[in-house]
Amino acid sequence: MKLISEKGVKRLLMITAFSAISALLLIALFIINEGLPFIFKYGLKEFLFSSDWQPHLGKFGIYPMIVASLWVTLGAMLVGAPLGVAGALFLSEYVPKSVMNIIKPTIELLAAIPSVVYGFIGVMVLAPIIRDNFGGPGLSLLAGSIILGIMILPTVISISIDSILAVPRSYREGSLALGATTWQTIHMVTIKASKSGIIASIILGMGRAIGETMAVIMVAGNSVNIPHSPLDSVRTLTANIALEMSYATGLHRQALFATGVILFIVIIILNSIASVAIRKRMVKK
Amino acid sequence: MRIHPRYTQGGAVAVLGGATILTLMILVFIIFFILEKGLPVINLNFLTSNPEDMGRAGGIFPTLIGTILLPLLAIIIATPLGIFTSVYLSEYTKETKVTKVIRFGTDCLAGIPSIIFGLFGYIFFVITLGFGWSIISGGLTLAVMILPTIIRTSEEAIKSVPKSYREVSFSLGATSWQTVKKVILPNALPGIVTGIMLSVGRSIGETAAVIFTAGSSLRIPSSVFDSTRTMAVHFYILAREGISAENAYGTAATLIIAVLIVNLSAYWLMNRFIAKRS
Amino acid sequence: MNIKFHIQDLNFYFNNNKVLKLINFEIPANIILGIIGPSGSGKTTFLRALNRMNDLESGSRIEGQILFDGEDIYSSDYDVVALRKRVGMVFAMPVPLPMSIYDNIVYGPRLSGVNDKKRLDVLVEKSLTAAYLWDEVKDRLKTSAMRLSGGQQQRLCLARVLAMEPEVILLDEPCSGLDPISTAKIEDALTELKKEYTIILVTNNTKQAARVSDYTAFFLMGDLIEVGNTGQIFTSPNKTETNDYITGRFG
Amino acid sequence: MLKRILLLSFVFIISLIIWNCGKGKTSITLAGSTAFQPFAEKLADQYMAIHPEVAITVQGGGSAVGVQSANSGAAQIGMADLVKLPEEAKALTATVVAKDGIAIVVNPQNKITNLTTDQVRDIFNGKINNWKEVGGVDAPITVVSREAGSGTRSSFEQIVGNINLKKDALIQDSNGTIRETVANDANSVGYLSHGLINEKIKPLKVDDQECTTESIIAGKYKLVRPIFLLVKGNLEGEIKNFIDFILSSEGQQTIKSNGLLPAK
Repeated sequence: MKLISEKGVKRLLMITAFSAISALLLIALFIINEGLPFIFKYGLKEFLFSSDWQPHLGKFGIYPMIVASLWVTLGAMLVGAPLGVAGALFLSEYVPKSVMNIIKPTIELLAAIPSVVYGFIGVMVLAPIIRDNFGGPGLSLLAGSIILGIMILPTVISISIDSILAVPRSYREGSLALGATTWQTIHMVTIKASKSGIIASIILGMGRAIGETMAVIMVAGNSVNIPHSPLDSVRTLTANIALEMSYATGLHRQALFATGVILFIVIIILNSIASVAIRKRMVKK
Repeated sequence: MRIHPRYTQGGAVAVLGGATILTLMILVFIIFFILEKGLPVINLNFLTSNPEDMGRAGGIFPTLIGTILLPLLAIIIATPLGIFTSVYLSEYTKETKVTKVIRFGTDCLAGIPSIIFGLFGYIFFVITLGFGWSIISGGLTLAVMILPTIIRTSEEAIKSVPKSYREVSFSLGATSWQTVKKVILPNALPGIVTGIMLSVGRSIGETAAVIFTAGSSLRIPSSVFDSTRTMAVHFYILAREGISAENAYGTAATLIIAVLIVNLSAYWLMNRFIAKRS
Repeated sequence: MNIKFHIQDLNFYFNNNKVLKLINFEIPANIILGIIGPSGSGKTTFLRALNRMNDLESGSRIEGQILFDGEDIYSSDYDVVALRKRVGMVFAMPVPLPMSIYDNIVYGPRLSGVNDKKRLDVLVEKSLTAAYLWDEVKDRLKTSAMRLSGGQQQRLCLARVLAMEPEVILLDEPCSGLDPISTAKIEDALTELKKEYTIILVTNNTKQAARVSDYTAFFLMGDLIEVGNTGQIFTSPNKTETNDYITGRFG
Repeated sequence: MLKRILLLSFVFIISLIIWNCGKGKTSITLAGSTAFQPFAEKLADQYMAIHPEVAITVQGGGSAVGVQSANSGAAQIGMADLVKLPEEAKALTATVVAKDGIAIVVNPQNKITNLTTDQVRDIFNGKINNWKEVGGVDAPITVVSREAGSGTRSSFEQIVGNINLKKDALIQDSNGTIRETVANDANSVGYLSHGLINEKIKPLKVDDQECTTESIIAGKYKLVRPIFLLVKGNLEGEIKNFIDFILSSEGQQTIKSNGLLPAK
């Protein structure tokens, strides 16, 4: 009756696990293989710390883009994470299940809207609002952060809702029975019990924010500038890759892949900081 | 000074509710923005005829097919891979440095821009493996792209299944796989479905990775080795090359209506499944 | 008398903390063995060692031997799954799986490949009856087990174990969360069941051990202080610690 | 449940692979420039209507992909709107099949109608920063340009000459997004393919020459860039026939009536 033995299942699962992971590794290797030679040729210091990006003159400095990437990601997290987690808490604690069964799929719909559509909304609606009220060109760090913040909402909200709903009812009842208000219960019990899922949602959301290209290209303005205010136009590392890849050949193309390598390192650093920082805050609570 | 719990309660409800309302308003605005521009062009003819005159006239029929096939293929490949991986990581191995590194690596890859996945797919599937611009190249590339999301969400869902269920199942003489199949996966289903829906969304909305791997041919594919164009790519080309804003938004509106139907029915099916079980 | 378990020089560690120290004794078949002792005395760990549930905890390690019908259950080629089918377990908190009452009961048999509807029906009735639950639930077998009351849930868990037709039943403080009536029902069931099964009952309630068990073992700080006839343990214990515990001087 | 899902997906994949039917046509794949892609699709439709035995597939991906895929054989014909073909394209046979006029555009609210080449250069270099310096209202100029490497930008910079784009210029990477940006910002100036001018933006005269098809063909308007088709080896067989068709009066008429300029 049994087709595969228990040991066989384990081996099979191990193979799938490692094939999935090696597919992901392959991508990492691919980027490094295409980009690393350029860094050696051009010099890491010059590449990282020069502010001069003029591919036609053979000048490839990505410092402003690193700074911009960090700011835009931080901005997006400031917009998306609190809104998303708050929304998830409210929806799962205060809203009846039947309503949530409609709202949650609808929020996940936002994940399927092509990022180009977000880009157009940014250019046509958000940028003019920023320009008319705050000045500057409108297409800016601020616009990029807001659009990205909105784009990560479905990821943050959906995954958080799941982990909040997975908190056993007895925890909540225990807290409420001790005379805690709903908010105190959320604050002291629910968040703590579901923190692993909330962290995962924020980190996946951050991944989406760093990795998003099309929408950022359209709304952030793409000047290779170290931003001095949120109203300045900026170019992120991802934008740089997607923006120029379609015409890039030779050294220029390699430089774009090298941008990918640096991006990868930035992601690693950001992920480490994020997981440590979030975990610390959560633990304090 | 200590604030009375009743006030913090009220304040918290106001803040959380406010954030939720703001989020929902943004959501509604985006949907209305697209529908308002797109609905006027949608009719039966638009859905069932081929694009004409560079996409300025005619419909979007071939892109409907691409939009169904590509994400479906990606999901079919990535879902078992992702779920099995997370099952392996959470049920079959002890928490070690290796699993931590794997998890961290997965998180990092979730942040790789889709264009990189596209270029990778282009060089690996399209050129090296010789699949050409095709549904299969695109599906495989998208599958790799959504893997991190599926792995992480499934893992979180599996983690949230109470430990006592596992103990009971084992104590009743279940093997690990029987426990996974009968207790863990069914109870982790809501979380897994969330991951799948987010991934479906991501692969339906994706452009860069698709253009480089599945191509953007408007012909109706006759095999998985043929190229295809998804609605997102169609929107991308029409809107970015400034060909036809009307048809671009018509495509986007069709897309969100289709996705909404898919999402709602997936959740309806899931809830029915859960209700039937208990 | 037929011996079910031989425990020989058993040491048990969690992450290098020794939680069981050099345990030696034998458990005969078809009796109820009560295990008593204060919290943290290692009695639950001992119980879970008997069907290798401790394997699920990371950092657990064992020295010595546990022989079940003469076979070392910790030898590397021993079939754990088969062991757990022969040695069933009821946990302290009732944990019905989120499925119907019927599906909960047939969970074990189905795993062993029993799919015949008629046989399963018979099993369900038999085990629910043995657990004194049949009359209360016979009309709603297809409803969710989560909707039962705590006492009913625990009896369901017992019935679920019985449906596997094991040889030994391990119970880990099965009545800790139950009212006196539910407790009495479970105790009645146990007394009835010892004809066919070997029952090992961990309990915090010394009176319960006195009421239902034939033999009683007293654990303290990971040591097996004393084991013997229930009557003898409760009336004339050999060790002062035992006496102190059952008279309520500590614990 | 799980088994059923797995089985279903397996069946689905197999049927997808078997589904392959009715091939055996000569097939040509074009890939590259997104700007030329819609034109290529239309030309391919027309060609296939006359030659049903040929199947033409058109892919985008950008000019760099055009060069690479013509080299690697992933496509038989690469499309590129580069002004100067890169090293990698040296081994390819390049044919100019169309030209594209580049219009300098502003928001319709802007009163300016004409700029000199020097003014255009100074604006994009950041020497002129306010519209009043060229006769407009007192408002800062927002410069919008294409990305480095873009065919439109290279030709724009080459033809205007001595451009060293100012650092805070906004960058957009397609005609459509440039048009949208300029349409939504009253103080902006950008440039794009002249075929895409509509009522939301206003083209400027350069050195008093209007940017119209006629004036470009007459050689009066200077901002023009070529569009290449790239083929590995010599032109022959169906590939040659198709390119010949594009260069025929019928093909060139299609190109002209949809907003590009004929090759000659």
